[in-house]
Amino acid sequence: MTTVIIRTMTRILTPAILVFGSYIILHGHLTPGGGFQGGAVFASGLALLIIAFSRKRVKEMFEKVPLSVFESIGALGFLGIGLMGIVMYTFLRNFIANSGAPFGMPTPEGINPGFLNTGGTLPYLNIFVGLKVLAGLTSIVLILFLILRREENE
Amino acid sequence: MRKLLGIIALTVFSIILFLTAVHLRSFGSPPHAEMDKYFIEHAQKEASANNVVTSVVFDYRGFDTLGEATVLFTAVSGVLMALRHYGGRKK
Amino acid sequence: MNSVLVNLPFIVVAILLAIGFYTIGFKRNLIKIIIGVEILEGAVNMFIVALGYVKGGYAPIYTQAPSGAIENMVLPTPQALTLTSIVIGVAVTALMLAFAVNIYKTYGTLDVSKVRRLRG
Amino acid sequence: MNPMTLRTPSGYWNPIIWVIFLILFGLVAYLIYKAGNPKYRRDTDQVKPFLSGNLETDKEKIQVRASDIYWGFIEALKEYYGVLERMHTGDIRDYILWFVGMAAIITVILIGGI
Amino acid sequence: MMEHLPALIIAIPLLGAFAAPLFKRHHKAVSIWAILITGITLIVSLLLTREVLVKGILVYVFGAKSPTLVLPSGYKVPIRIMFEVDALGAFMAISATLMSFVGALYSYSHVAHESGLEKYYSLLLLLEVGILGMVLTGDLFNLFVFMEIAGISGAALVGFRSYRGEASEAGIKYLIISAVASLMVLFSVALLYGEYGNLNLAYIAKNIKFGVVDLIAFGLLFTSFAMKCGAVPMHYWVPDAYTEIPAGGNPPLLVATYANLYALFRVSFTLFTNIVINISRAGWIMVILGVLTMFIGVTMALVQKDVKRLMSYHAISQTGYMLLGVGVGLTVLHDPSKLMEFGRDAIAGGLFHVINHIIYKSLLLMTAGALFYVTGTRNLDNMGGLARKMPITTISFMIGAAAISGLPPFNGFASKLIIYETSYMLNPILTVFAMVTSILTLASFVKVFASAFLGPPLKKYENVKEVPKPMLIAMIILAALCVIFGLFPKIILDKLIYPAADALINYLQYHSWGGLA
Repeated sequence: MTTVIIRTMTRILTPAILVFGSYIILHGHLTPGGGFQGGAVFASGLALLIIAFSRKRVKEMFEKVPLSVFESIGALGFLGIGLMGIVMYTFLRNFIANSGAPFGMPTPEGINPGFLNTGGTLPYLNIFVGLKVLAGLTSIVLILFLILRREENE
Repeated sequence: MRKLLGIIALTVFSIILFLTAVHLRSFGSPPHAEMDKYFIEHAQKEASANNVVTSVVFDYRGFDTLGEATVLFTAVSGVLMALRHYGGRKK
Repeated sequence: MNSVLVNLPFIVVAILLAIGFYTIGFKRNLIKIIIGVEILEGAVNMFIVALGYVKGGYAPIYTQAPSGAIENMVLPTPQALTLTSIVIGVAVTALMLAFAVNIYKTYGTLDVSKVRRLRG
Repeated sequence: MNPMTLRTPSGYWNPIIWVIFLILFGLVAYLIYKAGNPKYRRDTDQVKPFLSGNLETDKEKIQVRASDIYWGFIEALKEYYGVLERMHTGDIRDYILWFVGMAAIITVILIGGI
Repeated sequence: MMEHLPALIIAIPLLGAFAAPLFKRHHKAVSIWAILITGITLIVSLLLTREVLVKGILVYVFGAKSPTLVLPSGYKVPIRIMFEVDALGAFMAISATLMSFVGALYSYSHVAHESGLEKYYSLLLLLEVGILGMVLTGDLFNLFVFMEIAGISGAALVGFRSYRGEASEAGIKYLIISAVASLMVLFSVALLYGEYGNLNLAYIAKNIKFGVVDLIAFGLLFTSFAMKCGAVPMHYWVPDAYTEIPAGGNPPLLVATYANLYALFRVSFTLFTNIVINISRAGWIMVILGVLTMFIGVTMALVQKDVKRLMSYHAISQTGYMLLGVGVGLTVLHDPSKLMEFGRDAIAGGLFHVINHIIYKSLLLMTAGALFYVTGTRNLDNMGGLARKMPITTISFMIGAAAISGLPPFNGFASKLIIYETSYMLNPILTVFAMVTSILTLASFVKVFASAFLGPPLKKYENVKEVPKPMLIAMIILAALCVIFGLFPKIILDKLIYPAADALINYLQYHSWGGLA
């Protein structure tokens, strides 16, 4: 069982961590970071949430969240974008770049402030990988936590 | 006995690693960088991404990244399977 | 001697690899052996990143980069490879720890000189 | 016939010839079987072993266990198997140390030390 | 669509693996899903093999404008990851997909009563993905990634029965072994990248110069792959892993072991083939490792009581035959007259033994799994008189035992014959060892047969029945393959094996991406 200080700080910090993680995921093609790093940050926020509260609270918090389904969706989305490339070019072709579709604007050559609406398939893959990584790491942390806390309770 | 043999093997192996480090090309001046030059020059045009590393990870070597995501998926499945008998949400 | 000084990062990598193999080979606790594998992974990742370094190079990112960056960027490929191998290392560690939990449950110990029902 | 014949430096293998020989030896075996004793009947007293009046012990007791087979062979090679036993400690650290040693040896040989 | 086959053969099992956890509790559904996916993959691999055998080396560049665009316009170096499928890779792909299909079919009944099956089948498919990537890729770092996939999924499968401590022990042993081996592979790949600034196998093989660093990288790669394919004295993980994995996972795990053997051959023959002196040295190392592996493996097998452990030691000793055959070819690789005299046949014999061994050893391990399924024990001392109860299992066991002992007309005979005669031409001592190993193999399988199937029927097994249909079908498929391969070895050799051996021998074709550049 954890102290009230930890729980209060968790309530304050967790939203900030989650927002920062999603920022890293979304700007992966412009700034350092990407799907894996952002997903890890996001998962660390959820891990903070997990370790701060009691086993019962965590169980009812994550009872509704189908983490394995999220993970499968992330992986299948990555694979699906790869397979879409087969239609015209090859597997995992960046077919959205410079095509005008969402995230499909061309990037100006050389040093530039960075525009979000570029990157072709990269932002999509970042989002899918981020979803997958946060679901996977969170489920690992969750099951280890549930085991250890059950030890303490018994 | 076992410890002695292990120490000997480890020593020889470490000497070999040291040899490798000494005989390797000097640090900070890669002799052949054609592939990386290509990435740095063409990333903005082909992948339309400012972050060259991300364009390498997801476009030029995207297949490795698929494999990497697969490894993570594998590990999560393995962990959940190995610990399934302790219940938690898996019951 | 000069090559030793120039290649100091590679020497460090070699020493780290030796330490990792020593940890795996001579420690009795299973967790310490897992830590040894982690040391090996860290050494190899350091090696790959060190291979990509160019003297006075900048990060290969164009977003608001300093003006001199374009003609002197560090190699991007080693960073991508390191990213991949770091995630793989995390995956391997998670699975090894899960097995360690199982072994502690059934054997009641983590001493690898006792965790050997399978032999001969 | 030819596409099926596997030629080796000192011989050849052909399934057709093998089948012919199989049939031939099957015939011979059948003839030997027919020449057997015709008065033999299953499940009668004549198949019971005669242990000079004692009755037969339970079959499970006299079954040859797996660990008893080749006892003599293993006894003869006791030193060799002692070495092998000492090699096969089911200890993960030894697995890695063997790998390190073999890596050292093979690399030295390849560089040309030996 | 045909030119996309190399991508599809990876994408289809990946799809199956990622979708498998979505079948939450429907165990039958996920089993049927896995069987379906593996069947489709088998068909795709057959198509791929036909393409390769007709058209020669098949190159697939991931993310390029067209699948065969190896070099971007005006550039000398390959940029993207590529698959380079030659006859050898296609041959390994066939064995991988076939064995995954058989394993999924067998698992349908064998693990039906266990929990967590959606994870089990997803890991089975991921193991298949790892093997296929390892044997098809033409990029060194990609080889490392797929090696990790195969290792992690294999270790997780080994630890499947997590309520048994031994399973977790074997799992963590296999996981640490494969983690260390693949880390050393990554280290060597990084050495090569530092020297030549590229990761493409063919490109590095063309430009390699052989300083000390390259030879050290060769040594590390050689040793890591030798450990992962279970060569003595780095074989200790093999019995643990093969014994504890559910028998349905045994065939893919076996092929995963030989995927590492394939990587060993690929590295020695294609990547480092230009070292004229040291390559024969490497060949001799391979031959000596092979002889050691054969002999120590079989002598250890002779004293085992656990039936699956005994068969695992036989898997080690049979790996020795492959190392011996291909090593004989490697020693004379740069000597054209000897190569034409016996080197090519030796390589063909070794590769033919790979697929033969995969088939009959999977069959034998499956029969051992069937014994475990009906008796609940793996200890041979507690078995006996099961031949009358399970006739089909008995017959398939007899076929497998005859095949592994090299009796005609089963498939072990043909490959062992070729290996004997070719190794005799290099050095007669090798042949003596090989024959003694074969005799001891027969002896120890006679022991298994006598103690498990023959003997008086035991009371505690009065009401055991034959195993369920899917397991029988899986075993019958493999037994039929044993007989077919054994009756018509020449046809298999000409259609499948000699092209693979030639793919190893004329490496220049591989270096030029099949004439694309």
